[in-house]
Amino acid sequence: MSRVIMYREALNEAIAEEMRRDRTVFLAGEGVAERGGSFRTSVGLLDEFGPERVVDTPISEASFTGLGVGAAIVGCRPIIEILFVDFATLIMDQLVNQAAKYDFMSGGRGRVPMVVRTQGGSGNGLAAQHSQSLEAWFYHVPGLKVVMPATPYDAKGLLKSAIRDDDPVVFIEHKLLYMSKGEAPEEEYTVPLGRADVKREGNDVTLISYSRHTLLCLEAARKLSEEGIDVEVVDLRTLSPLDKETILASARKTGRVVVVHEACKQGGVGGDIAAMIMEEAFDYLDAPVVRVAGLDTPIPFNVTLENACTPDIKKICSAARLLLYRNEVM
Amino acid sequence: MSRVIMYREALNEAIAEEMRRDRTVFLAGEGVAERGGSFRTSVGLLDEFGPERVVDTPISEASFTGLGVGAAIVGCRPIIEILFVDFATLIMDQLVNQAAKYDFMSGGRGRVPMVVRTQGGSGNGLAAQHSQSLEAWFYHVPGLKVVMPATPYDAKGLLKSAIRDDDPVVFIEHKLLYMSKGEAPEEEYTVPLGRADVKREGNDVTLISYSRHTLLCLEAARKLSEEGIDVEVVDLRTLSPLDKETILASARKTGRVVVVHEACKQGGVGGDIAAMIMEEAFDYLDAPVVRVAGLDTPIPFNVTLENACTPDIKKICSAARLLLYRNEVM
Amino acid sequence: MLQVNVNQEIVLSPEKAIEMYRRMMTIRRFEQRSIELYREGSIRGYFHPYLGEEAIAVGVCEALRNDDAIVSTHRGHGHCIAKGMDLGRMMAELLGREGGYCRGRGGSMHIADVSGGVLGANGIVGGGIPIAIGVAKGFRLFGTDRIAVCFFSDGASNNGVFAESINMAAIWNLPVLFVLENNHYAVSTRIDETSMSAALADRATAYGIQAETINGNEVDLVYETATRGAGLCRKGGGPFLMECKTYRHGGHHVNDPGSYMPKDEMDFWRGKNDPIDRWRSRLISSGLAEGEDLNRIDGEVESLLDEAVEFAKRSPEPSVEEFLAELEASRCHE
Amino acid sequence: MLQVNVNQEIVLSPEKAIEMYRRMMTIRRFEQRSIELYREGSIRGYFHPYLGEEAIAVGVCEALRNDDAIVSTHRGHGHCIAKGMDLGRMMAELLGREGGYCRGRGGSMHIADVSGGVLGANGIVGGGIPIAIGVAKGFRLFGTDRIAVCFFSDGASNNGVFAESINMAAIWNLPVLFVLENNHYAVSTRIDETSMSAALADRATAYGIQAETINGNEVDLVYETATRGAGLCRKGGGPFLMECKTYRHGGHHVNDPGSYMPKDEMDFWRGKNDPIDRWRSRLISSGLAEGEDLNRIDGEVESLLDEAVEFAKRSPEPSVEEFLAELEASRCHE
Ligand SMILES: Cc1ncc(C[n+]2csc(CCOP(=O)(O)OP(=O)(O)O)c2C)c(N)n1
Ligand SMILES: Cc1ncc(C[n+]2csc(CCOP(=O)(O)OP(=O)(O)O)c2C)c(N)n1
Ligand SMILES: [Mg+2]
Ligand SMILES: [Mg+2]
Repeated sequence: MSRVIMYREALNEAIAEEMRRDRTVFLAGEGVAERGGSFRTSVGLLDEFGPERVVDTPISEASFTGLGVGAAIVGCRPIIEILFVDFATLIMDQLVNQAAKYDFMSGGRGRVPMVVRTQGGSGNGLAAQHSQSLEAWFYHVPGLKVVMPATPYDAKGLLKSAIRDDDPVVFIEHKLLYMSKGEAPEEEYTVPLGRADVKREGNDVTLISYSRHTLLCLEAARKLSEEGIDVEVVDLRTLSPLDKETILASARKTGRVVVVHEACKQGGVGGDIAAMIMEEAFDYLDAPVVRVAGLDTPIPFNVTLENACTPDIKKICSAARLLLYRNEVM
Repeated sequence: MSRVIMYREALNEAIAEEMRRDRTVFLAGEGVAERGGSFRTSVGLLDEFGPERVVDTPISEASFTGLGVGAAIVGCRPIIEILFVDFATLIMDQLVNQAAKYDFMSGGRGRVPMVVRTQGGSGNGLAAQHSQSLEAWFYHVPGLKVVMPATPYDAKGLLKSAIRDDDPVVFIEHKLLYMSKGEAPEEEYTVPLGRADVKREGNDVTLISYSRHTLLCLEAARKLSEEGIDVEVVDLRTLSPLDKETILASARKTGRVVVVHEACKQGGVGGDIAAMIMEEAFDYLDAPVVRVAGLDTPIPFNVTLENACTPDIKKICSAARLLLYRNEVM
Repeated sequence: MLQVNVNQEIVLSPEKAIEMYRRMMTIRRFEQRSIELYREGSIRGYFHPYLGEEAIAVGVCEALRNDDAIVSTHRGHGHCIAKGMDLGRMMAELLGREGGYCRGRGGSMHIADVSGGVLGANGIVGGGIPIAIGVAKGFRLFGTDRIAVCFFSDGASNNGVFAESINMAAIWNLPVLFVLENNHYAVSTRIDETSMSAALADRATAYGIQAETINGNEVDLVYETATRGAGLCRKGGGPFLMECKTYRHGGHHVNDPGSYMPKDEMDFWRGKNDPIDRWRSRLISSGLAEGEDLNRIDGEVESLLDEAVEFAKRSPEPSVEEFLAELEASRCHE
Repeated sequence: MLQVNVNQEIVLSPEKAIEMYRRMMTIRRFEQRSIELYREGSIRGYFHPYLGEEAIAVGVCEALRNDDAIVSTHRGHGHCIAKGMDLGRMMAELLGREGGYCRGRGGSMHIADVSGGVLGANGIVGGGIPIAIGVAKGFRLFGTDRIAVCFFSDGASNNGVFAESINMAAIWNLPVLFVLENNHYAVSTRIDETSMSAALADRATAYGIQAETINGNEVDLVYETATRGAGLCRKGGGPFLMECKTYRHGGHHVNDPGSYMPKDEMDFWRGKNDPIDRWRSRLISSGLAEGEDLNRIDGEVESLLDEAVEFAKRSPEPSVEEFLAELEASRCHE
């Protein structure tokens, strides 16, 4: 039985279900317990699971992430909530030097099955220190998995998989998606990590994205279809490990690819994906793989400026059109 | 008058000269004063400039970086030394949320003329937490400049420019280069930030690199020239701002580009550069731009495994040959 | 002559006493009027009111010299006003306008007046603490006797940078006046849930810093303590930490009803211990002012705020073209 | 019956007393022999000897249960041996061999025996402290009375994670025994240059943790204190911090001559206050052992080390092919 739920409800259900299923799962973060989470993703959990498993922390991000690492090493499955991905700046040692490398450094004899749940993106007037998209950092770190769901269905299924996964997973939600709605079955399900989802099939051009911009790509695809352009939309869902097969299959099919994300263009994952496609499918490309990405700037407070920083549907459509036009005149 | 000096001497001279020139310059870090720096880059400075300007810090990386930010805001030019780039994990808030964004957030009314000097790379058996190459993180942050010199000449000239620059600069040295030697004039000189250096001209294929791997590319070029392959080597020197003009000019000339770096391939700057070339010079490319980069793994302790992680001359040569071969059969 | 109630050597002139009232009232009304603008949709993003804590910013900043500098927090409007920032340009910043202190780029959480010695609010809890010690370091390096003031609240004292920074301030004897605004809450989390001891000042003492705890809602006491602390710092005897007990007059931000805050606690702090009411009565009872004088000041404050809102609303929106051009320019190498 | 010298309730059995001697000597000789291997080029990278600090690891670990866990530092070999790790597999790890605890991937700074409760050395100063509180959290969540031990040194106590972590351990009453090995130096920087107070334990007290400072070179005293501390933690009365004053018998790492360490200080700690000599005399004077018995033990230790070196040297180098294959496998989605 499917029903429509909000993204934040999907996350809440995923946590609650996994906590019921496995008593080693616990949640720690600022305001996750009594307040039910700043984005209401942990409402009700304190009542059901008690304060040992739903823990309000001091503002000590570095160390309560380390708390997660230690608990994971001895067999727990902690979910550590970092309120904004911008504050991940404070936990990089524990995440990158400790969690991500523990398995490797111990010769495969230790594991860190921890999830760091956090939230990013712009669009709410929260300015430069509360609006970043920093997934490229985690993507560059061997030993970390990186998940960025776009829909309630994926959010729930992926979070459940992330909690069950034996590696540290950085799970990044988007602040503008919490109230978005979508279908999700009542029944238990999971979505595997590491698999992209072709959210729309098409033959002319591929749009590759993740998180909120998947939804913009789908809208762009609808718009372009009115112009007779047949767009395929690949939602990566998991950035690392990257589902190269799905990406390459689509690139080979359409020969024209736009990679879309909100994060700054310079050093964003878009470049990496574009380069990978070029390396693996150069002869199939009818046009360069192009990136539609965030401007290389801190996010401004003012709404008009803020909106100018992030790719919108118009920019996505223009890029797709340009690739096709370019091909026509060549 | 030119003479031969070591990379670490070049750095030492740059700091000393700038400290003489400008009394707002100071150096702070672990063991920089009494010990003269773990890599002997600050030998003699304490004696000449005293403890207010050459400061041994506690192991409080986050906060002594913040000390640099605050001092810079009120007009100093602090040089903050982070012993290993691996410990930059501890300073990301001060570097990324504070230093990098201050100019922007204040509407251009505040500046942070700070240099964070640090050191990275593998090759000394220092294992997973002392061997990383994390420049891609800084490269992704608007507001930061990123410098990675390969030679004593560039090291000195770029560090002097970095100190004089009004933006925060992350200056990353390579642990295997400190004892390397090269020519540098006795006279005062600087090397401007943001300009790549064509360290060898050639027509068949371009190798783009930075830091230690520039030297490997030059060796590879010599080797390939014996096979009749005419290689151009572009040393980026500054990663951000990226000198796109020089890169693109070379790419358009040779039509074949290999980007080489030690950092992990996934999410490394190589992908970004490759994508940029594709976007801007697709029609000039006779082959895909390929990356020769570090394996996507934490660095192992064992020497054989460690060496297997980093691109060597052989891998660079093979990539170049492949691009040419590929073209011939096409 | 009104004298402050602790130290007989520090005298509070009548002018200063009245000025402190005016400043506190300005902060109070600035926040209340901005909240109205927030509710009507003219201000967006996070807005953390300084309501109820006015005596701290004012008492501290009145004890400073003009060329001293302060480092502020996400709850920073009060600090800005106390340090003398212009209300119109502040309001314009909250509205995201080009005429704002940060040209609309910063907003409430990043408002700054660098040349005026307000070195920035901060969106990162604790983020300003290390910056403050750097400011002090810079002031000393320049051979001045300027000091740095570091505002932060109880929640921030749980962050590692607090311990690291007070330790460095202590070992290097840096001229930093640490002002811990203990309002008992970090969002909805009470400080007694995240600290074993109610006396956060003890944390500073352990690192070798002189520290005192006072009622932060008594502006004269704040002023007196800050005067001593600042004097110490200025003479090379610092750093100094003052923990000021206080309370938010509402939730964490404008959209937080603060329903987790016990009613009796709130009543106490909004009632008997309200910093402005206290000071008003004190001024009157000590004969320094009549109720009418103070009412007149209230009126003047209101007019200034009318002007500020007017200025802000008239200030143009930043231009996207200019923004993009500046971005382009900043990416160019020199 | 030999009794420890502080608390009359904790009795140290003769067997344990002798065993502590053996362990300390094993650490001493392990380090010395590894340093030889380092000097001959068989060991590479950073090597931070535990020489001079043996009494701390041994005194603490003897007070633990087998199922307790420890979190170690960059100077970790002593902790590993005291917790019972196999010398051969340790040595093989230092040589980067496949038969090492971490299959040659980790080396000295990352040596670990997860199933044996040694949850890792650490290349990041302070990096293990938050991990330790997580281990304790996990133990409690599982409903066990196992405890976590957190080793770290003076330099680490200047890092923010120390303050954050002891605060969380305190407020959640986590079963963590913090063992501060105050060897007075962080590389070449003396702790009195980076801390106002010689008593680092006070920092813990300020956060509400019970703490004591002892001479860390008296193994019985360490044992007694750790026994009390561990007992407290185990009964839900923890956390507990013990600051053990000690000294490195040389530079920071093998290649550091330590010329900045004053000769008289070094002489004192290497001479009169050497933990092994002290304990040796104590055992003999109290009649628990004859010199000969101890010499025999020394001989046994030596043989074990011969075997360990032998084992390590015979252990194969890791295979690059396997390494690459594992890497490939780890990048695959499930
Ligand atoms: C490092 C960091 N963690 C979390 C937050 C989210 N946050 C914003 S304000 C706040 C509470 C701060 O409490 P406190 O320091 O007591 O300041 P107050 O709000 O009481 O003035 C939190 C948790 C943040 N901005 N930065
Ligand atoms: C975060 C961090 N900063 C700096 C270093 C470099 N470093 C390695 S050991 C050391 C000194 C550590 O001193 P202490 O904590 O007292 O430990 P000890 O060496 O005395 O055992 C330093 C600075 C590091 N490894 N990690
Ligand atoms: Mg507070
Ligand atoms: Mg030490």
